[in-house]
Amino acid sequence: MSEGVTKKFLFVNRKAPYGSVYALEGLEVVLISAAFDQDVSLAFIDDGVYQLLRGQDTKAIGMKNFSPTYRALEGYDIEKLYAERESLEARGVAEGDLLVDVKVLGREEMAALMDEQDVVIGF
Amino acid sequence: MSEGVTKKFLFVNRKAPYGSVYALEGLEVVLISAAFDQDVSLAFIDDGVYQLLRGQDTKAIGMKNFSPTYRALEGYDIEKLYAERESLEARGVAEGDLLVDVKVLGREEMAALMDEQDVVIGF
Amino acid sequence: MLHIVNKSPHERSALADCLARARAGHAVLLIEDAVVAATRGSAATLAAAPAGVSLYVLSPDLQARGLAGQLAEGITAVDYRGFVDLVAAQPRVQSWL
Amino acid sequence: MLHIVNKSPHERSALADCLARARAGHAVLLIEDAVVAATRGSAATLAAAPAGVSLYVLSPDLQARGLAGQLAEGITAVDYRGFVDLVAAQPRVQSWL
Amino acid sequence: MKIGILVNEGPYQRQSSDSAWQFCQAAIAAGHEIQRVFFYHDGVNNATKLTDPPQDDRHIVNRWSALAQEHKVDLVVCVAAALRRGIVEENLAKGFRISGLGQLVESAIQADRLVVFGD
Amino acid sequence: MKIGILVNEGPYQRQSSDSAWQFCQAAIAAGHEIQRVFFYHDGVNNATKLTDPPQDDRHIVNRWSALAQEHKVDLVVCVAAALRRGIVEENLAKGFRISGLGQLVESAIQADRLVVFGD
Repeated sequence: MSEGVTKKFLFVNRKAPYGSVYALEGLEVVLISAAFDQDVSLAFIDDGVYQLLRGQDTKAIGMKNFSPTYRALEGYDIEKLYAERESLEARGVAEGDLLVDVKVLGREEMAALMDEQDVVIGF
Repeated sequence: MSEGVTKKFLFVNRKAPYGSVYALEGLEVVLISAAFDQDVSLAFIDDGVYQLLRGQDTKAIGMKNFSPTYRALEGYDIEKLYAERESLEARGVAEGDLLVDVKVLGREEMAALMDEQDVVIGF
Repeated sequence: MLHIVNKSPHERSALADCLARARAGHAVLLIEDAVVAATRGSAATLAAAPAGVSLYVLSPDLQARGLAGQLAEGITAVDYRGFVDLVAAQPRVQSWL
Repeated sequence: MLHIVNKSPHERSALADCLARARAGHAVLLIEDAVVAATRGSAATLAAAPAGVSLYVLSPDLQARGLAGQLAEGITAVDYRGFVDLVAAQPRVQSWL
Repeated sequence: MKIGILVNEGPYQRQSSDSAWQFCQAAIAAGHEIQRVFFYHDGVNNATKLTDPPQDDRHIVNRWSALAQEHKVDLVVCVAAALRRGIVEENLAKGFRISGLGQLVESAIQADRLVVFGD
Repeated sequence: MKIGILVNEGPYQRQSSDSAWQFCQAAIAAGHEIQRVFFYHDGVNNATKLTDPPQDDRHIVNRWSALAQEHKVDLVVCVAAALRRGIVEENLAKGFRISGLGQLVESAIQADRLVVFGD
């Protein structure tokens, strides 16, 4: 769309879901970015790892459960999902608790990933 | 105004000024409460102690400096201002840095003050 | 006093700030993003609660975040009706925003 | 990389979270309520900055809060023009919201 | 028991308004009276009738309006906060009224409890 | 240099919109181009023309409109976020236009830097 420019985009998710809209509206940007043929990655660090937990059930709070969308990302050719090991451990979250396949990176690898991007957008 | 009921109101200020509107709009509630003949106290704890620093100069950010209003509270018969010693110390703020006279309470005394109120509103 | 906290203890100081002023006989209710503090994996902050303080978590918010099975010991899960009952049972409410 | 942080280190983990991922050659700019982290009385969080990271604070925000005289050592105060220059000098920007 | 409510944040961005509404529903079901809901700070943004969320999402503004209609709950929007944020009679949703901050202090005096929802 | 801006919070409640505007002014004064300002999340609330702050306070909405007029800065409001929050053509201030999220991605592609202001 933009004269064939391809940039490396990293969307950094640092917030728990539902308490604020950032996780949901951040995901909407990610989906749109798929239409632009960019090199898109998603990072889940700090409280952002809570977005990926299995078994989210929002019926009793009357909000929409958008967590299945993370599984749908593959269909949009968004396949580079990374979670930070230190963030998972600090919250007692195991890789098996996550609803989608992610690559788990140590903090130093995550910092290196951030450092090689053209655009970093945090939600 | 309300059939002569007098309640003990405590307004708890926990946020730094200017980064959010809570300090300013909280002060607006305090001023209105003066018209209701209630027993009003203000507590400054955690980052709320930053609200009381002398020498605030907002020219370069284009926002209104509302800190002189704390000095005007006395004219509204709002005279019970308390700051928590532990909060001041953790931020390196001395009593002499404050723009208005406050009573400095230790954390345990502050907790006791909170515990004897009818209404506690935090900003 | 019923203390209400709605922020994750990993992101904000609100829960620690609240517990530092809570006293015996008080209740603390965790809602919204604060429910993560009630899980086994993130219970460190709540360990600072003074003796005699009762701890509650709002189960609809825990379920929404997929954490219903992770409830740490010593914390009582309540629904919105239980939230209302806590407000009625305690003489006043303080939200740690 | 220019890291931008706008939250008080007493209230939020944003600055600590940022410093944990900052690397040599990066710059960190404190704006809005984060400027309190640049003062002598609250400099503990910044002490964790890795070697080779440059530290900046937005002076208009420092002045607004009455903290212009409290700047800790090793932190450079800049105005909005300096903020713009930092954005231009670093290859990308990351805001720690 | 009479309960007053204070809502400090707008709809959708943060959960505060959702939590407050759920609390009101539960309180009424338990036989309590919601004496007033006062909307302050960004909370005034709950009162715009121009809101139009996706079909599969909750309609936060209409939900408040329905609460006012079904249970005669007094929904008050702070005039000073509303002017700062562009909420006026012109875009005010059904069941809300615009009034002064005194209504919040009065609510705290008249109600047995005041419960605050915000950020 | 071309700089894109993303604003995630509304006016008055948090400083984000103030900081973003000050940054834009300084960037233009330094000879850079503000390629676009995209308003997302509660940032869309910066675009309501119904805002009427106290006389002694800054008028955040008009300040953005003036930036658009004086420096031809493209102010884009996300349509999906705007519908959730009651920002529509009817109450849209001068200088803003409503469009899709693609405009944010495009801005990030076309600009040399993207600077985000939020909470």
